[in-house]
Amino acid sequence: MDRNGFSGKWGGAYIPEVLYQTFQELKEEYARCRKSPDFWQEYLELMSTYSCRPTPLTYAENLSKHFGGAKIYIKREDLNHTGAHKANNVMGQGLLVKRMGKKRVIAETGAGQHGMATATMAAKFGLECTIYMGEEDVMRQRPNVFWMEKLGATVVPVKDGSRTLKDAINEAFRDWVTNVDDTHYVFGTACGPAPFPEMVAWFQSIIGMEAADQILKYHGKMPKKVYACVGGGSNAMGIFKRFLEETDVELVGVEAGGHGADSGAHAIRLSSPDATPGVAQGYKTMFLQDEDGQMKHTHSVAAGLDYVGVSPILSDLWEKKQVRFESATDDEVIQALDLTMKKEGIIPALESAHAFAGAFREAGQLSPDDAIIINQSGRGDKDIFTIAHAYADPSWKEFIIGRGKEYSKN
Amino acid sequence: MDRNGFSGKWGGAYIPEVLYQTFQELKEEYARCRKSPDFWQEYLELMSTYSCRPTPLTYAENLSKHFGGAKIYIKREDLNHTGAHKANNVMGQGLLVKRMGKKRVIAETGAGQHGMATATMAAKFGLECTIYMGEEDVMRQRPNVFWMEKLGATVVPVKDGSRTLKDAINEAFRDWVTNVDDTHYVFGTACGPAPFPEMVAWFQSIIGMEAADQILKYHGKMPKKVYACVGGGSNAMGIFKRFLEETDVELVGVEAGGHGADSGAHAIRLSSPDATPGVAQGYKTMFLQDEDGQMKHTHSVAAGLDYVGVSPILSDLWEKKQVRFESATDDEVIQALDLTMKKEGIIPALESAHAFAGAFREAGQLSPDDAIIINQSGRGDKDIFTIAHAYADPSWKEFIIGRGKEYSKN
Amino acid sequence: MLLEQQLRNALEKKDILLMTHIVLGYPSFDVNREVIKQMVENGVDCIEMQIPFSEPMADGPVILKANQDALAAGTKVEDCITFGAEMVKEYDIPFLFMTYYNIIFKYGEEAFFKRAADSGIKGFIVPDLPPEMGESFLALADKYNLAPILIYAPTSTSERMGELAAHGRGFIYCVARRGVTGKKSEFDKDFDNYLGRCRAATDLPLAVGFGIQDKEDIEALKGKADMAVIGSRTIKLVEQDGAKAVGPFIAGLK
Amino acid sequence: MLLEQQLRNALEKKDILLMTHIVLGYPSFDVNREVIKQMVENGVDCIEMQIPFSEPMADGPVILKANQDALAAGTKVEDCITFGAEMVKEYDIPFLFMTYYNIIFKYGEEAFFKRAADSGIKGFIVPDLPPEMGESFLALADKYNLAPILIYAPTSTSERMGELAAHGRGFIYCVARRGVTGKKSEFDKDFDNYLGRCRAATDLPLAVGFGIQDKEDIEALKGKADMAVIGSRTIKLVEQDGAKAVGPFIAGLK
Ligand SMILES: Cc1ncc(COP(=O)(O)O)c(C=O)c1O
Ligand SMILES: Cc1ncc(COP(=O)(O)O)c(C=O)c1O
Repeated sequence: MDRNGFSGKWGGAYIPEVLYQTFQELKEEYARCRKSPDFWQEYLELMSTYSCRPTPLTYAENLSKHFGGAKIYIKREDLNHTGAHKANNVMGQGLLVKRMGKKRVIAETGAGQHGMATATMAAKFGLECTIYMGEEDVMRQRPNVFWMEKLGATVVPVKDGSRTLKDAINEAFRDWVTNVDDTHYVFGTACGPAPFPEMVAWFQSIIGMEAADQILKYHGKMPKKVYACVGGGSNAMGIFKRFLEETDVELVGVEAGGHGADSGAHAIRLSSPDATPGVAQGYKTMFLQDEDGQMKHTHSVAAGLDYVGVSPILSDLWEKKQVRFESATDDEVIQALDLTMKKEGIIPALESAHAFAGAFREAGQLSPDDAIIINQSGRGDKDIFTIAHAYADPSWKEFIIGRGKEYSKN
Repeated sequence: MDRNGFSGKWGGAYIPEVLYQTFQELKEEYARCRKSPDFWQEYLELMSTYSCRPTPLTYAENLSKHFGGAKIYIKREDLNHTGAHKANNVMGQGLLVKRMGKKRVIAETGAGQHGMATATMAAKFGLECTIYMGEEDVMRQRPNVFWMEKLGATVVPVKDGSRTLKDAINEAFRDWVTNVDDTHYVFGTACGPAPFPEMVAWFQSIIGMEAADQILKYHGKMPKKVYACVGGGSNAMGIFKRFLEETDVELVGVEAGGHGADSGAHAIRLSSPDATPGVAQGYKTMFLQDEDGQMKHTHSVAAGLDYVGVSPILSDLWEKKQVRFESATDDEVIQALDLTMKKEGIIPALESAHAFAGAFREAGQLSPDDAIIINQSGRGDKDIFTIAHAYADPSWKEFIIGRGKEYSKN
Repeated sequence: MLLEQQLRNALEKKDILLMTHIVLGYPSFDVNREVIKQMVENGVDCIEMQIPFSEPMADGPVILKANQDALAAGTKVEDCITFGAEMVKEYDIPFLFMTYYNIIFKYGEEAFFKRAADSGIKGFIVPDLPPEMGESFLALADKYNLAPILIYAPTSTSERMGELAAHGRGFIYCVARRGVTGKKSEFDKDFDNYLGRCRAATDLPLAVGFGIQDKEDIEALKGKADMAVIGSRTIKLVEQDGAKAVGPFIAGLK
Repeated sequence: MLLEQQLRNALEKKDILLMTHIVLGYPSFDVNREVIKQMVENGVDCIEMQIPFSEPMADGPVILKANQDALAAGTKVEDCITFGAEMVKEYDIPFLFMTYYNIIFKYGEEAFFKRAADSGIKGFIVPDLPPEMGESFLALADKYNLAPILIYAPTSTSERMGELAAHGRGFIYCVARRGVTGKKSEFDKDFDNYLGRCRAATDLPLAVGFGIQDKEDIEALKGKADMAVIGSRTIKLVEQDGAKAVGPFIAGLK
């Protein structure tokens, strides 16, 4: 990232003037933290006592045999407190907020995962907390809303635009410009105005650092390939960052193919020609937008990947061909999820299952001497409403109908 | 445990003759495993690569301040793979099954937690798997049933008796006597015929071993008290075992008080006079039974504590006054849960919240120089249907009603 | 007369004896009375009366349901003992109590033995009480001269059978197959081998139970076993066709 | 004539100028036409025409909804530019385009400046383009002689105001308070201090916007600012009472 927050020609900080000063403070505090070994030490300690770091690297023996190719290793971000890699970023920003002396945090959330993580951090650090969530996501992800409220957060349903993640981000910015003095906006992914992309990627880089040590310990050498799903790009950047130094490791980002690359109902920014460069939500990247620059509707079975933009750092790595991008459709993702549950007893989040789908396509082409790593960004049991729905499970429907009737009565 | 499987006068193996031989084999294999340092090493490796061991010990700073007494530490079994301490036992038994060469596992489950863990282990180890679950629990815990099925297990709803945990255990025994040659019954708690109580406690003792090291590291000395909820007794034995050696550490087991000790609707076996010695489900312990020896109905907001018996090892420790037993009512438990979520950003399972409730009552009486440990046996987000229901959350009800209507349409 | 002697006497007149099973209080003691009458009048040699228990771990669906319904109807252990005494007075064949150990344990072992002995009951079948767990139980059986019926299973090793024989009295209950009560058993080569092992391990009479349904099954046991046990089959019969159907059914087995 | 000069000329006849805001295509270009007519005829000195964008991050609920509805009605950037050109021809006051940076970026910066200059547009307000991000934008503004309107906020330090002044042309848009468009602002001591800092930082005319609702607000600004900006207020007025209500409202502000 250069002085103005660009990676190559991507990124920057396209922010209203009212936020200028707070971004200056944020950048300065962030720079101090990056320079201070104590800060990283404090971060590691927090993550190893409050969350479960280092998270394991699991050898997926059955899947490896099934595909008959590379040894498949799974980096288990699902075992983090709150169930996803989102905790890494949020707890890091929490430490920053404490240092800046702010008393309130806000955040956007799509799947609810980042909202849960932020509400959790706010409870732990004694901060006021407001979460913006598209009205449609509030409906889809009611369990997460319930928990956020129980954790003490106020959840505001956003009724504008497509009523999903990008609208929640806009609304969070509106809150921020209003309450900038005492409020920090905990951005949830490696997007948004600088320094967020770099800062979020930094906190998440703990994933790749651990994974590199672990794969050397178990496999004796670097993996051939590393796979991660790409929504905003934070879990991908988190695991990729360390491996960018290793020129023989191929990095593969898997985007949400939705109903297919040709369907118009997807969230493929980098691995299809549908996206073009643009500036929105405070940064420049590849966006799914029309010829006038209006953002399009996106679709994915995974709420956390259902987003119009992508990390500017990834756009840069894409352009420089340092990361290869693929996509997986909703159907492929459900299949990959199914196989992973049955073979390994592991339930990836729908988001993470994209990385699995991408890896499964290619694992057979490698040799058993090779290893690949799949980043399991989160756990799937949070997605019961979506997954059971996708399977059209009859007993699940019956259960919900029965409960609904019971609640209608009183 | 003596030669016949008794701890003091409790325990034993009251089993049908058809199981005699298989118990001989099990006891022998278990004895071999206990003697072999390699086995424990293999177990530790599995638990640190597939699950997240050692699980953290979290300092609950806000709760400690809130009560103004002892420093409160939380042992985080919720961060295990599948979300509870049940994984420790199940993965251990999985290794044993591999050594015995059996191809199929069965298990009972109440809350669904042990069923989930067993289905997970079976997927990982490539075993066939059948889970018995009381019909009432199947209805209460549909999400867990869904996941077990997706993990490849067959879930059999048990329609006999009170259609809850104890009936599921009977039914699992019926399966076992039928399929004894190729099947292992993965008992879910430190109950049942010997060697199960001791064996399950052994696998779970990893909790206390880690916790002792951790508290010495963070606090510099042993804790004053250690709290655990008591259903069958496996998480309690797991954390207590190591501390039994430390005579200055008081161990407190918290049972399910349900609607109150005088209500008849509870599952208090050791801390009320309602239970009497008995023999059922293969072992001798304190049971909630009538004067004829017929088992009573029990009640708890936490399905995993809703059980008529209790570990014979705990009955022995109770009799010898090495463990103190208390109970917490449903209402106290919901309050403790609420406080823990808001103060620490941590969501205990309803079962675990009993331990929190017990500890909260007493924390203020100690000094800040003292530490106490609460064993958080599992995470509460699995309990959304029960917890949201207990809170009578209106938006949750609305959400379920809406979903139900949608499903009724097609 | 002791149970074993009683059975040996009966065996002098028959190729194979017949033991039947009822669940006390199911569907009522009145029906129990009628069923036992029909059984005895049609030549049953021994009857095991099950005192219902809430957790009948070794029983299949038919007997399990009978246990539950008996309890739901309010059946008490005391009623069962009284009823047993009444039957002993009424009929000249040996009666046994079958139940799970907790019923006896909770009643008080010695009290239970005393009551049973006073009532003229001949022995106990307790499927969840292996001899290792039954030291005091076996001692009391000796003291009160009641037969503890021990159980062989196809999974029992010959060594184990020998151990069990040492503790058994009256007869040995040979479970025909793995599993619970109620399902049909195959009387094949494996079964013959198993029964051969049983015979070699003990001098006590051998009863065979689990899944015996009809005359054919009983014929197949002649010469190999001393007594056939009919369990779930008559319970189902009473459920479907009433107590009166039991007499003709039993008569038809010979 | 350049924007700044145009405004200074107007200021010779008035204590304070009035700038109004419309969202193009909301509810339709026809209504836009009528509203602008009423505004100009009733003495508005400058009009900012917002080209709608799907992500209007700095706007409050009223303008946000207007953006969305305009887009939903099919409003295109090209239509907006054409409409702007028509207004410039029709009326003698300066017109500005207000929009978010992506609209310009996606159109092509130079192409956009060229079209705007050809149409006689006087300047641009782009709330998400701070000068650090707008190097090429500012260079093109110079080249095409269009005024880039820079923004001051109460959170801007005096040093920052100085930097911004160096890049601004036409006037400086002083945001009256923290937050988004549409809510009432307080013109209190703090505000006076802030405006004092603004004045000290630049020689450009000062416009004050965000939350100005009525004559009273405008009176309060006299002598402190050069131009008052009315935004959401007229949009709400048109929604409630139709385009014809705008003329009397504007007339009543003086
Ligand atoms: C489990 C999980 N994985 C991945 C993502 C996508 O975000 P990112 O690309 O920033 O990792 C999300 C977002 O909510 C998520 O919850
Ligand atoms: C989270 C959790 N805690 C505790 C228990 C109670 O079991 P035990 O007493 O064996 O630990 C259960 C049982 O399902 C459970 O799921």
